[in-house]
Formats: sequence, structure tokens, C-alpha cells
Amino acid sequence: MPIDSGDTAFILICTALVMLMTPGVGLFYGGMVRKKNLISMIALAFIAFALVTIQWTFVGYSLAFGSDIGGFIGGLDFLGLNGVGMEGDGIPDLLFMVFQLVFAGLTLAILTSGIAERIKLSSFIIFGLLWTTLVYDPLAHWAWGGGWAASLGALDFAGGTVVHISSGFGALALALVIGKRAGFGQYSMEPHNIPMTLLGGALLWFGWFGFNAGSALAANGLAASAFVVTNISAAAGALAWMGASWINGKPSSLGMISGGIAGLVAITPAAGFVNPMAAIVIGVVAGLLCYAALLFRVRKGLDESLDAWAIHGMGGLWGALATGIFATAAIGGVDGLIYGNPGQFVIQAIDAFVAMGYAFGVTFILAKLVDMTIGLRVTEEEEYVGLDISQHGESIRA
Amino acid sequence: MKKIEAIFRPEKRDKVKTALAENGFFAMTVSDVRGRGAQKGIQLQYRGKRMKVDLIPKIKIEMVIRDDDVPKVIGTIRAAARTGKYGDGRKFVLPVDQSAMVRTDEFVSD
Amino acid sequence: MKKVEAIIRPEKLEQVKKALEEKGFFPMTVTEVRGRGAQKGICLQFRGKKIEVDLIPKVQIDMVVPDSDVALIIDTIRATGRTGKNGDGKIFVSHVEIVAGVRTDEMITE
Amino acid sequence: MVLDSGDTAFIIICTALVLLMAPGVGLFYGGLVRRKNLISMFALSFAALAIVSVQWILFGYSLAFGPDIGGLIGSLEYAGLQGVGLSGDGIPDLLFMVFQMMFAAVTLAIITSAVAERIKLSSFIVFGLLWTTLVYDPLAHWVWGGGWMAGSGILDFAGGIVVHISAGWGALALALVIGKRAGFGQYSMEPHNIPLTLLGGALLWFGWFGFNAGSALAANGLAVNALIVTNTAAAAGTLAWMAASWINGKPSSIGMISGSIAGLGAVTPAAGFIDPIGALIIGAVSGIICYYALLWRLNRSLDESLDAWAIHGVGGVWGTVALGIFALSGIGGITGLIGGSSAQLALQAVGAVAAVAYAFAVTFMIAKAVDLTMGLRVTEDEEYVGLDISQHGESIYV
Repeated sequence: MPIDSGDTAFILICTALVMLMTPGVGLFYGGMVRKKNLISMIALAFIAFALVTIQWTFVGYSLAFGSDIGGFIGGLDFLGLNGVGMEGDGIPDLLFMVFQLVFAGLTLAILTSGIAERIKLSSFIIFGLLWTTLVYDPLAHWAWGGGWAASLGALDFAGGTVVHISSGFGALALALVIGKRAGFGQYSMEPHNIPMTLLGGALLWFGWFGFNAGSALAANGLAASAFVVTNISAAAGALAWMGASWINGKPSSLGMISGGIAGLVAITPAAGFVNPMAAIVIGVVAGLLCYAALLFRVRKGLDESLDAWAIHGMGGLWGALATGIFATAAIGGVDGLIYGNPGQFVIQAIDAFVAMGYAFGVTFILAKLVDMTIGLRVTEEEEYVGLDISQHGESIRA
Repeated sequence: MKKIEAIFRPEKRDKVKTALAENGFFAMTVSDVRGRGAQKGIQLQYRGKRMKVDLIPKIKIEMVIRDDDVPKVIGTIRAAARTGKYGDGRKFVLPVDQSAMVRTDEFVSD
Repeated sequence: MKKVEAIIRPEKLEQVKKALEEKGFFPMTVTEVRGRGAQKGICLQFRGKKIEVDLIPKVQIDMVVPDSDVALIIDTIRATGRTGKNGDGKIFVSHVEIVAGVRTDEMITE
Repeated sequence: MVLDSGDTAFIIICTALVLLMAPGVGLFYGGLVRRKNLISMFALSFAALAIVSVQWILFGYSLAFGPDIGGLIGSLEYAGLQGVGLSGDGIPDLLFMVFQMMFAAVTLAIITSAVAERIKLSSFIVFGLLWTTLVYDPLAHWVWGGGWMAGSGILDFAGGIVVHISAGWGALALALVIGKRAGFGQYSMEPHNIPLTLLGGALLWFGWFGFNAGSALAANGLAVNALIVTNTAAAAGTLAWMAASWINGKPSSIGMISGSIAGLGAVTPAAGFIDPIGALIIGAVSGIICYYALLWRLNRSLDESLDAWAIHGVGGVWGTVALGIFALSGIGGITGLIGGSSAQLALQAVGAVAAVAYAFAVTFMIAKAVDLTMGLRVTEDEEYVGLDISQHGESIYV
């Protein structure tokens, strides 16, 4: 099939939009930490993106999208982008490659939630390279590169399993290995710059249109449908979280934007398969579920600091299951539970739980490995003065 | 009347505020400051190079109270703000000669 | 004990800090403040219009020291903080009755 | 040729992305200055955007892209956009005009680096108008408007010569004329708001996709390649600068983002001619040489305050020359040194040297002329209280 200029234009722009989500995550997280770690959070997002760019160019793309080896991983045939060219099916192969690259970069940035305010920069670089190679790339292969999940018929439109379950449950494992922040639970660690978090959230919402609609890989009706349900689910999630937190006190702006993100996460795997009414249900449930997960996390005294687990992990899990419930053949060609196809729900559940187990298990092992060799964590004094000064030699003047 | 200036760790702010309020001391002014004490800041080891972080963020609260409340306020702040490690901070007590309200014409002097 | 409050130009902070350190005075608290002095700020001429900028950013250094050190500290701050132009700042000294540590039960009274 | 809706859609969006780079530069620079000059840096970028938008429509576009006069400048045939219409080759001529306008605007915004914290607003407006007319427009004509560089085969895909060499070396000349900031070298002038600079850097990186990919002027394989090499060079520059500065101390986030911009600046001229591996090398080398250029600038205590010279100027020269080294015939039809042909390298070197000399010399003369007539610089008191208050009557203090 020849290259279509409209499709190519659309995916080029979507790639740029998804790229902007990575600093968006940095700002989102940066506003939620204490002032002494703000620069560090934004810097980690940039470093994640830069690292993955290089890794993806050399091996990552090939591992994820190379010819299938046993359903588990891609072969090394696209090493160094060998054979990935300007021709392709509707859009150039190279464009597909870079569109997938920005997803991988974003996923590593989301993971930094688990190690906020206490990670050693050098260890993050090593860990990040290992993680994207051994967790992200296989998961991307399973779902999109012709791996076992794809053969089974599991649906993941834009990355509920690959991006959100992997980063959310990975962040949880990572937080368990690195341990709590000094003083966690003894005194409050309030977000110090909420407008910055709201700005980051806005960039995320904006970029998510590229993320989900672009996953149609063409400027067509499916992309438009994905765009619509993405926005609806985000709005429903924001209102649901706001409502739930209002019952317990004041509806914080932070809760509202978290609900928005929860809705966006949950609709991600389903965006190409569900209609707007289902998107409302998915978004509302995501808002409530992620809010409950966050309260559970806080009550348990788990320091998965910025709630990638509660929002991306649990939201991604719900979204993967919801795809099996609400999918309708009229949109994506596959029916779900409520349209009389319980089989799809079972497939979604298998895929989601295997991905969850894999992401958690492998992340845990990698984190332990890095921790035992070079140490994940900064010293107590470095942590006390903050990572901005201790890792970057910079600080924010009052 | 005395003025108390207490400088302590920022993360203890809420605890100190609550403890003072429970003992009936409510009025105060709070500022974000940076400071260093006799222990000369925090030394970080960095690849053999040493790096000194000397001005560390602290909280300063200022309260003007009656002379006989001084020991109680000092005790309360101490109990709430102490971790036992260097960098817990200091309190200074200064004499205040007069205190005048802005809203009313009230004028208190010793 | 005396409390020295020195209000200086922000760009002089590093030099003043260093000079005090060399003279052996390490502990201090630094606050970013804005202030105006007797010269009534800086008056800018703009096409016949006058713009007065009166609250100009300054840095306040607070130190509590034995009475006998006050003169040396004032000299040191003056020597390094001075540019000779309006707006170099001012130094105030007040009496401190009690100095109490937070980490320890240290209590110095006069 | 008829208009292509895909290409047109793409370039319209790219124009918007490039527009966003102007405030991006403002944020980037705004975070690097002292707090009393933040509004001023931001306002200068907006002023640059406004000045150039008007100048470009009245006669700038015609000077750059009008019928050639002696290889040096375009004629005034398109003055007032006469004859620039809705028809065109793939995209409407008007769209090409406005896309180019944004480049001119961003270039003028970049040059404000040299005059940060001490320029008189009225003088900047006069200087900016002269500069964009006498430096930018001729250079754009030479390279893209059918001038002597285009005629002799000197290549510049998206503006290494036109945008980065001109802004960077112009900034150096301007800094020499206006002189150092009061107190420069006597006390430190630390960046006061690093997160703002990082946000600006994120917007630049994002906008650069439009800048470079859009320069293909169509949504095709060449655009895709340009986007990928842009991203790759940015990532390589980030990591290279980070590593270089890590050796000398802490890897600052400012250094990291400066490395990104260095990579982006260097890949700009080459984006349509190289592959991702070439981009990796160009980006990494750019990160390192721009870092040393910055150190050199500091050693010589030159107050080219925000390093447009070190990053855009030096990075632009390197990128322009590197095009002659890494060009592959399979991508842009040009063979560089690694393909066994040294002819292009020689041409590129001539182009870079000529552009450096022209930009530096003419900027120097314009700056001198403005300085002698109306004075470039604010008074000492105005500088001390900051340009926010003295030039705009505003302040970010509460």
C-alpha cells in the first residue's frame, strides 16, 4: 500500500504530542514532591526519554517488533534500525518506529513515581536501561509485535497493558525494594507546587489525544472514535474522583486531575473498541477504583510515592478488563462480555494478570539486582538536603 | 513581654504548630528561611570530592508572649521539633518593650 | 548575647557569608526580604514620568552572638557588603535573653 | 501540482509547533536570569514574534523569497504578500510564507540571549527590526530563496545556517557591543527558576519536531526521517552533555537540557540528509563541543549571557559541517565524507564560514549603530532594580 500523506501527517503530529507527555509527567510529578526534589523529578523524565531514544534505536524496536521468537520476544533483525525504511503501509515504517519510541520513553518516565525523592541518578540510568529492555520491550512484543498475547486475541489498543500495567506494577515493585522515604508517615510531605502538577496534567490530557487517537495509525473514523472516548473517559474520571473525595472532605484539585489521568489510563486499552457510553462507565469506575486504591496504599503505609500504581497500575488493569466487557464489534470488530462474548473477557483477564505478574516480578528482580550491586538509594544526608542539590548540584531559590 | 524566635526543621512545622495550639499559644508568624548552625552544614561525599551544603531550608516562627510563658513555649517547641540529630535548630528569646495593635488602639507595654 | 540583623544586597550574600566564616562566625539564618531605606528607594525617570521602586529585594542575615563579637561582625559585614552606594543596607543589634537548643537541653540565659 | 490535504494539514500544525517555540525560548531564558528580569525575557520573545510577523508580511518574505537579485537578496515583488496566494505546489504558497515567518521569529527570540537583563526595550525593537531585515532575510535568501549558497550547492535543511549560526554568532557580536551585566564575574548570577527553563526546553524539543520535520514541506518519508534524527540527536546531546559535566561535578539539569538544545541545533541543517546513526554521532559530538564552548566562554568571562553562541552558534556550525560528513545519498540524495565524497564537506565549510562572518559583522555594525544613536542599554539604576520593573512596570514579587 502506498504512503498516505494525511495519515503520515497525523501520526507525525501524534508522535510530537506523545513526546510532550514525557515532560508532562515530569511536571506532574515535580509539583507533587517537596521543593528540594522538584528539579530532580523533571530531570528524571528527560533522562528517561533520552535513554529510551537511544536504546530503542539500537535494540529496543527490534526486541519489540522484530520477527517473533516463541511468542515471547522479537528477533534482532531490526537492530540499529536496519531495514526500517521510508516506505510502508499507509505510513512509513520509520514513522511507526518513532511513534512507538515515544510510548516507551513515556513509560519509563511514569515509573519514576516509585522512587521519587530518593533515587541515585546513576542507578536510575542503569536500572532504566535494564527495565525498558527486559520489561517494556517484551510486553510491547506480546501485545503488538506478534507475541503470545496478540495470538491469543488479547486487545490492547494504545497500551493499557504495555504502558500502564507495566509502569504501575513496576513502580510498586520498585517502591518495595527501594523502601520508604525518610520520615514517611511521620510528617506530611505535601505537594509544594500544585499549579505545576495541574499544568503537567493538562499537557498529559493534551498529549493523550495523540497517544490514543494516533494508535489507530491512520487519520480515519477509528482515530476519531478513539479521540472522543478518550476525552469522555477523562472527564468522567475527573468528576468521579472529585465526587468521591468530596464525600470525605474538600474536593482537591490534585484529586480531580488524578481522576482525569485515571480515566485516561483506563480508556487507553479500550479506546479503539468501545463507544462513548461505555467510556463514561469506564472513566467513572476508573476514578472511583483508583481513588480507593490510593487510599488503600496510604493506609497500608506503602510509599509508592506519586501513585503510579494506584492510577496507572490499577487503572490499566481495570481498562484491560473493561475492554473485554464493553468492546463492541461495531467499532473495533470484536464483541465483549455485554455483547455476548464472555470469551474475550477471559482472554483480557489472562493477558492483564500475566502482564501484571511479569512486570511486578521482573521489576522486583531488576531492582534488587541494581540495589545489591550499586545501590538504588542516595545516602540519608543526600536525601535530607534533597536530590536537586545532591544529584544535580542545583536548587530552587525561594 | 518577650519575643521568641524559633528556628527548626521544616518537616516539623505542623507538629510544632499543633503542640503550641494545644497549649494555648496560637498567635505566630511563620517564615521560610535558610540557615546554618555550628555543625557547619551537611557534607556530601561525591566521588572523592566533597561538597558542602551549608544553607539548609528551615522554618522560623516568631511569637510575642508574656514573660512567664517563656519556659512553657520553649519546652513545647523543643518536645515537638526534636529529632536528636544535628540541625534541629535553636530558639532565641528577646525582650519586647511595646506591642501595639493595628486594628484597635490597644497598646501594651511592660 | 546579642542578635545581629543585617540587611544587605542579595548579590553580596555569598561574599559576606564567606567573610564571616573566615572570621569564625558560622551559624546564621538567611531570609529573603524586601525593604526600603531612608533614600526612598530608586527613582526611575521614564519620559518625564517618574517610577519609584521602593521595596527592593534584600537579604536579611540573623546571627546570635556574644556581646563582645558584635563589633567584629559589624565590621566584617560592612567591609564585604559595602558598595558605597545607596541601598547597601543596615545592621541592627538587639538584646537576646535566652538561647535554647532544640536538639539538646542547652539553655543559655543571662 | 495540486494541493495535498495531508501535506497542508501537516504544515499548518508544524507552523503552530514552531510558533510555540518562541514563548518556549522565552521560558527557557526566563528561568535562567535573575528573578527581577523574568518578565522581561518572556516579553522580549513575544516582542520578537510580533516584530517579525509584521515585518515578514510587509517586506521580509519578499526579501527572502522574492525573485533573486544578484544572488544576494530577493526583490520586493512579494511586498505586502502581493501574489502570494492560496494555490501552490503541494501546499499553498501562503502556508509556506507563514511557516517561514515562524522561523524568522524564533531566530530573533534566540538572539535575546546576548542582551539579557540589560537591554532597553525600545532599542531592542529598533535593533530587532534592522537585524531581521539585514541579517536574517539575506541569509534565508542565500540558502532557501535561490541565492548564491543555493546556487553553489550549500545545503541547510531546516536552518542551521539561517537560524542557528545567524542567531548564535549574532548574539556574540551583540554581547560584545552591549557589554557585560553590572557585577558580572563579581558575584554569581544563578538561574532563579530551573523548572521554568526545563518547561521551556520541553516546548522547544516538542516544537523542533515541527521545525525540522515540517521543513520537508510534505508529510512523507523525508519528514519522518527528519523527525527521527531530530529526536535521536536531541537524546544523544542530552546524554553527552550530562556525561561531560558529570566528570567535572554534578550533572546539572540545566546542562542536560542545554545538551538537548545543542543536539537539536546541530541536527537542524542535516535533518533531511542523514540517518539515525549519523544523528546519534552529530548529537553526541554537539553536546560535548557546545559544553566546552560554554566553559571557554565562561573562562574568557564573555557575558553572552544565556549561551546562544555556545549552543546555537557552535552547534549550528558543527551541524552545517557535519552534514557534509554524514550525508547519505539514500536519504536526501547527497553523499558525504563517509560515502567517500569530500566535495559536499568543502561546500558546507564555505557556507558555515561565510554565514558566521556575515552574521557576526553585520550584527556588530547594526548593534553599534543603534548603540551610538539611541543607546542599547538601560541605566545602571534600571538594571539594578531589574528590567521587569524598569521596562515593563511589572514585577513577580508578591
